[in-house]
Amino acid sequence: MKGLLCTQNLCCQFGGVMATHDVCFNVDHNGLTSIIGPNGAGKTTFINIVTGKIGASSGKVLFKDKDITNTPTHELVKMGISRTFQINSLFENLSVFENLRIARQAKVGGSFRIFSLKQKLKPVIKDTWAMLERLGLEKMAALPAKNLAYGDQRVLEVAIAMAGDPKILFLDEPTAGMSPSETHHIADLIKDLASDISVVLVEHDMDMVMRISDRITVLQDGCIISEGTPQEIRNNQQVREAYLGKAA
Amino acid sequence: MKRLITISLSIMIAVMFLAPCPVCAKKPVKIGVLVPLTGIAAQGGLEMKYGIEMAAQEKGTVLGSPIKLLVEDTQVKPPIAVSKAEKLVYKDDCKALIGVLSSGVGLALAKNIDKLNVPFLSTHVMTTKFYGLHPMVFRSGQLANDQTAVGNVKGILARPDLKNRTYYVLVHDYSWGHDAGERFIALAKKNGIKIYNENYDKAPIKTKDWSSYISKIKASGADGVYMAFITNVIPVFAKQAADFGLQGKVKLVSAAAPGPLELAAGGTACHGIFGVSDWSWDVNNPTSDDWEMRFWNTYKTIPSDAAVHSYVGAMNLFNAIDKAGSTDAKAIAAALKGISYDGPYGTVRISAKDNCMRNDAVLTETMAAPDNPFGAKVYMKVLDTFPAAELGPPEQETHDDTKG
Amino acid sequence: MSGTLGIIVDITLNSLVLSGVFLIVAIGLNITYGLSRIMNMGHGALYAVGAYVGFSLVASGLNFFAALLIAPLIVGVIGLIIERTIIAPMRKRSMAYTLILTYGLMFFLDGSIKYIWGNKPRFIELPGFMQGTLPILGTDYPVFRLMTLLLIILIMGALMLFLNKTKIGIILRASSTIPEMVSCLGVNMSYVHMGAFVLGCVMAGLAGIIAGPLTTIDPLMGGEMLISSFVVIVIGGLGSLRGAVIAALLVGVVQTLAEFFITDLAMVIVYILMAVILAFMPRGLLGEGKFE
Amino acid sequence: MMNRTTTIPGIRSGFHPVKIVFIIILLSGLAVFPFVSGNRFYISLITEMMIYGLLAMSLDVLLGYTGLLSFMHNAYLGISAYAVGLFLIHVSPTSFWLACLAGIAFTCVVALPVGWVQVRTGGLAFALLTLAFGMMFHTIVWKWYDVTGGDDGLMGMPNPDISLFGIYIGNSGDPLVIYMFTLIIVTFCFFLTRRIINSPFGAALEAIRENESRAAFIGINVRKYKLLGWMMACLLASIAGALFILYKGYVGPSTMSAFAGAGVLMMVLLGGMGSLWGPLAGAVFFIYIQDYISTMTEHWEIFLGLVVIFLVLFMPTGFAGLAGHIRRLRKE
Amino acid sequence: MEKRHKILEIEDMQTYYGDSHVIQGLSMHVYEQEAVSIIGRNGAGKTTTLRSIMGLTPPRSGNIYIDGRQTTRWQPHKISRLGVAYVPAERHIFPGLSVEENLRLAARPGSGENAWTYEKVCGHFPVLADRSHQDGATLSGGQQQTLAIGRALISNPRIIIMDEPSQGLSPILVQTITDVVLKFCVQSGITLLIVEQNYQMALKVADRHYLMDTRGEIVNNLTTRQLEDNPEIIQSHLSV
Repeated sequence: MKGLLCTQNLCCQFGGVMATHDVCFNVDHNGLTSIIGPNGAGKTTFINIVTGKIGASSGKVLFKDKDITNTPTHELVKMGISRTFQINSLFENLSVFENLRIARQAKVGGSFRIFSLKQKLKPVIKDTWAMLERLGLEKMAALPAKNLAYGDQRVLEVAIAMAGDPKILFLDEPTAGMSPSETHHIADLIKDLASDISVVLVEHDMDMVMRISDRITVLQDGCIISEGTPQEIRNNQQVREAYLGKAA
Repeated sequence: MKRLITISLSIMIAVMFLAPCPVCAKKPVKIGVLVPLTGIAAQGGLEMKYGIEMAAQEKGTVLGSPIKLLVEDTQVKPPIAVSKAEKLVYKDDCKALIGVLSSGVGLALAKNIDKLNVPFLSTHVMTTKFYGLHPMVFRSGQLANDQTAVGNVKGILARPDLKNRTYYVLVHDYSWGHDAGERFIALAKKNGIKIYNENYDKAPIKTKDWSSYISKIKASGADGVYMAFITNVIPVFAKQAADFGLQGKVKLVSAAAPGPLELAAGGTACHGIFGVSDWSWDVNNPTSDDWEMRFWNTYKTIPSDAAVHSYVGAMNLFNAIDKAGSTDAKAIAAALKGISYDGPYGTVRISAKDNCMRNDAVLTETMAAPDNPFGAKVYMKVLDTFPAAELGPPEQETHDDTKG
Repeated sequence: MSGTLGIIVDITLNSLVLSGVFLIVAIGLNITYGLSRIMNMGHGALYAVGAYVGFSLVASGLNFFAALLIAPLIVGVIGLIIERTIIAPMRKRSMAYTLILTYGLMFFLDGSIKYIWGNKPRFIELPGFMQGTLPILGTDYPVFRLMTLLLIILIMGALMLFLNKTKIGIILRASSTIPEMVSCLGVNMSYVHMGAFVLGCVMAGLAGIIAGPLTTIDPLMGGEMLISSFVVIVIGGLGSLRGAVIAALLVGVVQTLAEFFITDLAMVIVYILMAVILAFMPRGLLGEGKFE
Repeated sequence: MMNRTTTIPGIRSGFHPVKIVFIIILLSGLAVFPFVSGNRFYISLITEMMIYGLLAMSLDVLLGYTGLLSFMHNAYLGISAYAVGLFLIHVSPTSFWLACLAGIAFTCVVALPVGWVQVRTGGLAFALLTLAFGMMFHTIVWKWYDVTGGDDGLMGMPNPDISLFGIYIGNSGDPLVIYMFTLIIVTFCFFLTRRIINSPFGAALEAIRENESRAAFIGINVRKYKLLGWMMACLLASIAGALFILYKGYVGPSTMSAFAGAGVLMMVLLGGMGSLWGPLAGAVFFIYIQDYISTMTEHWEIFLGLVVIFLVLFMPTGFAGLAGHIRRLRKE
Repeated sequence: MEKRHKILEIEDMQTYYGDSHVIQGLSMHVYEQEAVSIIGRNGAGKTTTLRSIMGLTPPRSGNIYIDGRQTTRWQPHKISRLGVAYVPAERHIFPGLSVEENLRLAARPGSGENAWTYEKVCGHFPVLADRSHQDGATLSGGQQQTLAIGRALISNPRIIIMDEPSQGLSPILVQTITDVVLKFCVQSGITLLIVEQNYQMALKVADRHYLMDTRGEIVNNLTTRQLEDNPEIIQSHLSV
């Protein structure tokens, strides 16, 4: 049975190097799938292909059984495929509120209203407030995004992706550079998200991955070398070698 | 951002208050001088400025008041010239405008002259559109395109070494160049002078490297070139033609008189360029010789025709103000009609019918200069003199034709 | 006067000379851009300064070939002063600052040229043996234009040797690709940036004194050359040296042919060429930043 | 809570009271100025400042709100001015509003395909393409002697009467009428632009300026919005163009030159990007300084150059907001 | 352990990428002629540590001493001139430059008979001599790594800092590189600081190991012997 999103023999080449090699990947309608692997395994490249940031050399991406390979990003987002970035990618000089509001507006519509005021898009405003409250960012709503503490910026990074009501959400190292307590906070948030939608997580913090993932996919040198539950992965010899280095 | 606005606003306000507003004992009569001091024609503009300044100094006063010249740079750009004219008239209260080198600037000013409501006398614009263009627009200066064409054709016919040649016509791509080229071609054909390319070549004003055009001339087999270039380009072209070995083989006839400094810069490559002009320092009469020395003593630069006809034009304007008895625009305009001045190149009369001047002209050829006080190495030797009546055009009442 | 062969030879040599001058100016601009990401709007004005300094040196009785060496060095010193005083402090800020800064520099240099040398055109007097024409293949071609062509080839050869064979050249090439790694090898990048700017200025000065006798020297020569060299480097790919060579040849040939055959629209054709190339290859013919 | 749904933190829905007072004083001051002063030089200088202010504002919509750099935005002012002038000369010398409409429409028709090509490329290439197309338009205007009058410029434009809903307002040849007309139009355009900037559409443009790749990842069609931003900027420039030819009665190719384009860019940068006030103030400052310096000396270029260098080195606050744009340019 | 000269010492270093607090207080030291590794999972901040030492990402606070000198906010070229050579994980072979040029660019005269010269590097790495005229960027991964190490050696450094030399290499190549590193660096008296994820390689090369957890936190400092004796430490820090 096919899931929400799956890839078929997805390949991507950069100047002779196979960054992604015959990847067949499958995710369900909800739950949390983690992708792990050593440096340079092609995790980010894989997300970039699926979310339309870079083109695939060959293979297919199917979303709800529809071929979406090499579709422009903005259309993928409209279908319900969102992502966050390893390095914060916010609208830095806009307020926290505006960051979320514009993301919500892009989803709900009304961007072509040229002569009305953006304050008049009532449903958008309402949703934005609701989301701020849910994330505990409401006190900082008026601050420019760049003035937030780093941990809050990471939360906002996730929130912007969430504002588009995604069916599937790709998170690229959401805890990078966070303090342990902040990491906990965001881990809970992610776990919470995964109960409604499908979340794909790329992460280095193994404790967190093992604790919250439903399934784990391990990439090495652009290939999937293993898939399974956290327990299965923990006990997989091939995975251990990938992480610890093969006997030289 | 806020700091910038604050600072710039305070600078502006300071500047506005500091802007000079001197209270003079005797109110001078202010004349606006519009000449290009930057851009391609800057040298010509400077010489025009000298001529006008010299006239103002020698004239001293009009209507018993000192003359005050306010000089503005047109940058040879019509919109800027119009802004500067507005400033001169509205802000500085100039009673008349004088100068202007290019036809484009002249026509743009003429278009705005109703609004400005002052007489405007051009000392350099050559376009034939100026004939009877506007009751308050005058020309007293360089020969117009039709007059130049007549003079040059007469000159070619009068000289056996020029007469039986085929002419390649090459002009600068702007309105004066087109006008000069067309007028020459029409007249030359009527007089049996052979033209190689009736669809004359139009070279961009920016052209620095003339090799393509020179190769074209070489390929065409023409043995004469009729060129209509902004004056400081004449030696450039002549030099490059000489580099390609054309000097002497292909005779150059120019629609505009080259300036003496430009000729000096070009050196021997600039020998052998023919063309009509109002004047050259080779003109030998006491008035001319005297003027040359006065000019030389003041500015220490070789007297040029741009300076002399600007001088004469300015004299005509100053005399007209005296004659008018007031600085009223209409009165000065009325006084300019039909006025004349006896200067270095004879009588220069502004036609009462079409507002443009009539005067004698000389046909010149550039060659190595004899000993002279100015240290010039190349000069324009006077070959022939054509009386004003021969150059035309016939004077006729032209209707105000601003739409042309 | 000259036959078809003569015309072809004429056109070929004309376009090569024109391309050569474009090339020297554009390469200078590209060296600066490729190594330090500074688009010097004052480059054209420095080209004019080179020509004027050359003129003054020759007019004061100096041998033309000595002037050919000294004038670019003087422009280089001017470039060094400019770099140390106004460019270096701006290097950490965004590119727009240097764009506007050098735009101001252009006005300042152009104004200074007029202040020092005046408005009248100037010509560089050539030594006697370079004057006159040489008959080749059915046409007479000016000797010094041929020598200019030779000179340009020599300069490009020297530049190639400098970039490929000397340690400084290798450092410059490496700096255009991974500057961070170059600094990790013990090279002070601020000197590399300075050197790139000065080298660009020297090239501008060199082009100035080469183009001086070809055409004429006037205060406007800089601005016009700046636009032409922008066209060249944009077509070739910003910062790409090989791209500049190809683009300079292309623009020179197209402009010469257009001037010869369809005089009126020569410049329009060059701009259309640029627009079309950029529409299909937005990064220029060879792509941006190929410093080789 | 109910109140919250209509407020956006950091963005006021209206003007601050101090600002309202300031705007009213400024506008009424400008409105009564010609009747108080009567100095026609300042009337026409302020008219020019307002027209270039509008042009600078239109460039700022592009640069400050969409993050796209145009070296020759003045080309679109020129195209519109020529179109209005040609319409008045050849089609109907009296239809004032129709002529303005024709100018604006024609400019948009030209700008659309150009914009389409330009937005396909990235930041710096976009900027360089504006230069290429701008120079092309400039050269065409210069060359197309029969239609445009070449370097002489477009001459002999009739001055139509301006009337609105059958009420006669004045003749466009009268500087005072044009001053007032310009004041009204520029004020109107300012508030309209402000409104658009604060609309959902403006918010989308702002998002693209702030972070183009993220904007795509929240579902904004970046190319489409860039093109729309471009068209909006060209539309405003075309309004400035119509005002320009009515005020000057004349337009020439130098209006469309690269150097004039750099001047407009400088106005925006001087004033500061991303604020609609900035470019207006920048235009006022730039035109005044240019006028003042060129009056003082024939070597005005040296001083202009020094002023620019000085501003960039020691007073760069006017350039705030540009950093983000250039950061993106560099990334590409 | 005898009292030895600390050629590199780091005290409570805090490094940020923008607002991202990557290294949250790191202290460590390397003695002269010692080979030390930093072992940790990816994302721990190992690369950032090296970049901070090299001056590429200067720390916001804390101190770095190289050979007794405070180099905390020095520019990279000055640090390099103290005798620090950097081999980044990406190798950063200059494209467009031949292998020979890549080497010559970095060459700095050394003293003594052990000094590295172009000829000596080529002698030790014949593959570089074979391909001396080839564009460095077209080499295979292993050859590039060899070239990057050769480029570090030819500058005759006192200390080489090396970022994941095994990354992207096949086991056999890892073996070769390990031998090369072992033989030519450690034995010739060059101090080595190596960052690795492949702990087996690190064990072969280095005498002493810092175990790094997330955010640059050093959780353990052990000798090779200690590590070999306690494999569970490795498991708990490196394994999944």
